[in-house]
Amino acid sequence: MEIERVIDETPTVRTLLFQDDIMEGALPGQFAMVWVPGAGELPMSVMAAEEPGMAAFTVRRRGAASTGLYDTAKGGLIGVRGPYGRAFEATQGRALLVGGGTGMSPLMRLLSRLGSASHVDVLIGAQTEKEVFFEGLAGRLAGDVPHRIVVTTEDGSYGRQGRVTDELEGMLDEKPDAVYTCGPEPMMHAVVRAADSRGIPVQASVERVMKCGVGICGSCCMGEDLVCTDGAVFDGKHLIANSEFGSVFRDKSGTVRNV
Amino acid sequence: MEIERVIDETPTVRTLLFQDDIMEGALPGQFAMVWVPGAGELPMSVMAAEEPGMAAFTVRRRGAASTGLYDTAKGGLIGVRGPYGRAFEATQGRALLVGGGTGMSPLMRLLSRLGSASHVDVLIGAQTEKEVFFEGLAGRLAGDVPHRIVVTTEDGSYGRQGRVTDELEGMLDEKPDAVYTCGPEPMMHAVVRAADSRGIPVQASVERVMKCGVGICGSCCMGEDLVCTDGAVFDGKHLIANSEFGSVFRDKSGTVRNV
Amino acid sequence: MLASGILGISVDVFRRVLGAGAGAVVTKSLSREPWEGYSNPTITGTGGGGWLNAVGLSNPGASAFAGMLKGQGLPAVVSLVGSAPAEFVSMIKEFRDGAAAFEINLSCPHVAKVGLEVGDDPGLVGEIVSAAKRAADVPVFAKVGLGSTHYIKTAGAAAEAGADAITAINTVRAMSIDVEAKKPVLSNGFGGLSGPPIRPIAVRCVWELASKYDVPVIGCGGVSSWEDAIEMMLAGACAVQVGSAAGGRIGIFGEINAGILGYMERNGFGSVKEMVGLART
Amino acid sequence: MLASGILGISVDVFRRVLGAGAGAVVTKSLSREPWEGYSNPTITGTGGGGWLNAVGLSNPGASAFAGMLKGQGLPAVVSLVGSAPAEFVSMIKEFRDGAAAFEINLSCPHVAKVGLEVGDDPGLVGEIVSAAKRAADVPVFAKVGLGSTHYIKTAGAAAEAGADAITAINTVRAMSIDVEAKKPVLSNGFGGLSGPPIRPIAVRCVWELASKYDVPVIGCGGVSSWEDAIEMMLAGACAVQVGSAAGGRIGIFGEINAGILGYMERNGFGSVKEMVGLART
Ligand SMILES: Cc1cc2nc3c(=O)[nH]c(=O)nc-3n(C[C@H](O)[C@H](O)[C@H](O)COP(=O)(O)OP(=O)(O)OC[C@H]3O[C@@H](n4cnc5c(N)ncnc54)[C@H](O)[C@@H]3O)c2cc1C
Ligand SMILES: Cc1cc2nc3c(=O)[nH]c(=O)nc-3n(C[C@H](O)[C@H](O)[C@H](O)COP(=O)(O)OP(=O)(O)OC[C@H]3O[C@@H](n4cnc5c(N)ncnc54)[C@H](O)[C@@H]3O)c2cc1C
Ligand SMILES: Cc1cc2nc3c(=O)[nH]c(=O)nc-3n(C[C@H](O)[C@H](O)[C@H](O)COP(=O)(O)O)c2cc1C
Ligand SMILES: Cc1cc2nc3c(=O)[nH]c(=O)nc-3n(C[C@H](O)[C@H](O)[C@H](O)COP(=O)(O)O)c2cc1C
Ligand code: FES
Ligand code: FES
Repeated sequence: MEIERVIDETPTVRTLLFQDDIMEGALPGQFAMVWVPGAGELPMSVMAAEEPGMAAFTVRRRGAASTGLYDTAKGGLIGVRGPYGRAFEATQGRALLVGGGTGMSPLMRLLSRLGSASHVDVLIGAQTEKEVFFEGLAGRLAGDVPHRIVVTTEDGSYGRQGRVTDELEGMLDEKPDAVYTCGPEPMMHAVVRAADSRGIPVQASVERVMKCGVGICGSCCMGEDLVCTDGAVFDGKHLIANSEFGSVFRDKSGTVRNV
Repeated sequence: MEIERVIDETPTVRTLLFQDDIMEGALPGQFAMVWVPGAGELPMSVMAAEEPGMAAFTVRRRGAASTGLYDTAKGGLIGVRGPYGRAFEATQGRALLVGGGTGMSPLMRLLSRLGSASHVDVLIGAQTEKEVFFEGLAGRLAGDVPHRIVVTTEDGSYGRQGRVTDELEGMLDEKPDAVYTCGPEPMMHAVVRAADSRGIPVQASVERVMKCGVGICGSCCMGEDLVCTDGAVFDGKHLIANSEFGSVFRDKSGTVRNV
Repeated sequence: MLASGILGISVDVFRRVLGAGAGAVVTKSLSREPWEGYSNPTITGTGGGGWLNAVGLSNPGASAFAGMLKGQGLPAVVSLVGSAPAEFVSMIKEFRDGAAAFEINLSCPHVAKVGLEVGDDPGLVGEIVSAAKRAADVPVFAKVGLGSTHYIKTAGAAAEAGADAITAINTVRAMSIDVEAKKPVLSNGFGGLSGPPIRPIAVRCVWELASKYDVPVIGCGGVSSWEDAIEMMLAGACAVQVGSAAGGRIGIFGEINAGILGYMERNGFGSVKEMVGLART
Repeated sequence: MLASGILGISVDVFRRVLGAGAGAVVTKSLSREPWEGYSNPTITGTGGGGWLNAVGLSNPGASAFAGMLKGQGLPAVVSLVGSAPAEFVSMIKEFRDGAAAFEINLSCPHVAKVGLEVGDDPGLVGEIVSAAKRAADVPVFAKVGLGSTHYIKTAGAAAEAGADAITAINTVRAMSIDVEAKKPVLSNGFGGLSGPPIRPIAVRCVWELASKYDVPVIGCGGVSSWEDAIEMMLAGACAVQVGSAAGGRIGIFGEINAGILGYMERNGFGSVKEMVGLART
């Protein structure tokens, strides 16, 4: 796959756009295994592209693979397999999307498919102003659907000061019909518990170490679930019943670690 | 595949019927590779069955494999792969079918699909009365189509005395629109030449040693043709241009032998 | 039986696999220390249901795993890798109360100094299996594959040293190159081929082993349906492991069980034993 | 290049294959006397485009074939099987004027005393290749496969004895059993696995050979598209043979040629040489 356009979102986050029918058809929340020759392979949520026929990934540079992908310029080649996993189920009515960091990426794709929602709230969390992205895009993707976009930064340099969870209660009071979340696991854990305790259906896209992406290697296990095939999107009730969610994950060796 | 019914045609020829959708769908002239566990595997033209949903093979016992198949009783198991090869192209109008021995089998299947012909002549050759078969069946398969069935025996014990080729000239004088033949190669050679020299389209189903049936092994070559994939049914003009037709074949080792 | 390295690092997942109908599970091959394994890509498809992997024996280490299995009473076969008899002995000792059997991995085709490189040295194989047998109070299996020493010799050495069963086969050393990237797909270059493509090779190995030695053979390689499982048994396997085919399809164990039962009924077999090696008679 | 044993017994068919775009053809492996081979079934499908065959090296014998090729000027590589150096020498002598090269089959996995059983004896391989080199006035290739002796050793012995190229690989010894008949499908029981399932194994062998020896490697095994052919070249093959995939699809040679040309253009390669072994750099 050839990268056709690169967008700098923040100093550490880029969106890479490319033409591919298969990825363009991915459902929101599905992911792909993205190979950066020489650098590695990693799971990436399929991101929305504004251009028809295009798909995208939004990547933050962290380790070798993500940095390799981040550094892939226009014209660069990547290998993509998938899409894999379960997607968000888009429900009707009023929707609340809560995302942190690159976890916004599947939510953006979901937003681009929420045309029949009655109202959409998007809650975006970041550490600081420079790391805020997708605010403008969220507005464009929401299009005609009545929407509100709220940004929080931990240092208060942009939007409201604090964490997304601080804003959450108020927005849940407005009784959304469905909550969708993706981001750091402690954040998702809080969102899932808060929504579920009020009886509001919630879905979260979970992250684990992935090697195969297709349910062979077991590296992505979370309790008895395999995040790659049973998820990455899970229903909130299911997650609450899974004692490993929000608590432990397995590193690359399979050693159990705290989230 | 389980054999459901066995018909003794002559002291050395039997028809084995079985239920199989794939073989039931074989076109007339196509063949299958039939495995008789323990005895061998051999190419067999798919034969017509009067029972709906059934297909059949008609086998003369000769060597190990054909005798193994011949000896397979009701309830016996055979393995079948295929159908393979090109089929007879059924043309409109007046048809002449010329067969010898088990070469009648693909012609019978063809006859069962000639419902739109205006007239069908069937010319059956055998050595002696006891070896005549399919005469009654040919009549039944022709059904409403006006038809004539002529049998020749070399010893004159049944039908007209002589070889099929002796009757051929007279029947070609009646200007059939198409001639179809299957049987011993010298007979087919004569039929093809006679029909072609009068400008009558003729198709023949050729026999060669077959191991794979799918164009891999080359054992069935006749000139540059592979009988398994380019045939077994060939157009007469093509056969006349092939210097090996009617002249030489390769035995199991690939050694060239006279037909 | 679930093959080693497939879904094999968590007790919760084992329970799910057992619930789906597997008679036993084999753990990911464990080493004395935790191993990260190779970096991604570690797995790639090769067509026809085949997979090429070089996970690099990533595992949390024997101690951590022993802790997980302890007292759970699971029918878990603990797979072990190492280079010397003492390593195996020390790992085996960690598993008092937790292992139903041990499987010595003599055949991983893509990690240096362990697996195949051990299997390729029949003398060492004999020492390891003897030592493991002495240390273990449960059965010890030896898992062989196609290496630079003929697997028949490796299996022979293991059998002579007292192995209770031979598992055959592991993945087959192989490689895929991406023509656009012009590089091997796996980060390690070489990997092991598994899935339906290797089934006919595995069936042949099971047949050859069962014909040659008296020790029970556990068939592994490309089994993805009940017919494949029966094929292994007819060749001589008294038990069958399913690896790649369980990927994304944990229900396969139940399907295979049901298929085998139906087959046995149709063919009048009273027990699995009657089928083992039947095609060789 | 058409691989040995595929469509390989008639000059007319060779012409057709060459006309379809093959650069050369390899004959069926020939023995001193004609061989009938095994009785049918000799070939069976194994899924995923794989084939298992035990044709049993049926062939009309070297003399008969030499007569057919004589003076035809075809780019025909004559494949030979035998058990002793003298046999190969006497066969090679029959082919004055008719062979563009010889390929010594050291790797047929299903016939006793020839093929793999010879390849498993590196000493004998050395003798045969030396003798063949002395007798032949055209290049001599040695074809290796996965046997009980590691193919790297066999290839090494052939290279040392002066082989002009190594062809890798032959079919892989394997078996299929029919669960209803409860018997191996092939009359010979064992056969050789070919087609896409073995491609990753063949690519690995080409890579390993090209990395280890200086002698040119001819890639063979599972090539069924231009991508597969390029993959072989990137691994280190300077020529590629197509076997099973040519079955029923002789036009594949033209398709592969066109695909390679397009690829070279897109990637700016001026000659095939630039691609050979590129993935290893
Ligand atoms: C389904 C799914 C979708 C994803 N979508 C995106 C996306 O759209 N954009 C994006 O930028 N990233 C996404 N990720 C995360 C991404 O795949 C990588 O894990 C991340 O980029 C780090 O990979 P790396 O190989 O570069 O770094 P590594 O060298 O593997 O790690 C760098 C750091 O991140 C930590 N880390 C890596 N993986 C995990 C994990 N699973 N859980 C906890 N910590 C971890 C490491 O411990 C280390 O501190 C997704 C992950 C999953 C499972
Ligand atoms: C496309 C095709 C369709 C066929 N359909 C039928 C059919 O419907 N019914 C039927 O009974 N047979 C049919 N045959 C012939 C059949 O496949 C076998 O060749 C025949 O039954 C003998 O096989 P065997 O293995 O029993 O005997 P073998 O032991 O192989 O041979 C017995 C005798 O037959 C001779 N023979 C075998 N094959 C050939 C050959 N190809 N050309 C010349 N001589 C040969 C042998 O030389 C030997 O004398 C067909 C063949 C082909 C290629
Ligand atoms: C991703 C993956 C990881 C594997 N890890 C191991 C391992 O740790 N130890 C081992 O003995 N075999 C391992 N294997 C090999 C399998 O246990 C099995 O022998 C092989 O895959 C063939 O079986 P299959 O075709 O059913 O998958 C692994 C296979 C795969 C695909
Ligand atoms: C039917 C058949 C017959 C073969 N006969 C020979 C042979 O006589 N000599 C030989 O060296 N290889 C023989 N081979 C092996 C092929 O030449 C080739 O090495 C193998 O099939 C792998 O290539 P492929 O996957 O492209 O078929 C034969 C293969 C098949 C399928
Ligand atoms: S990533 Fe391999 S099982 Fe989920
Ligand atoms: S029978 Fe094998 S090519 Fe025709």
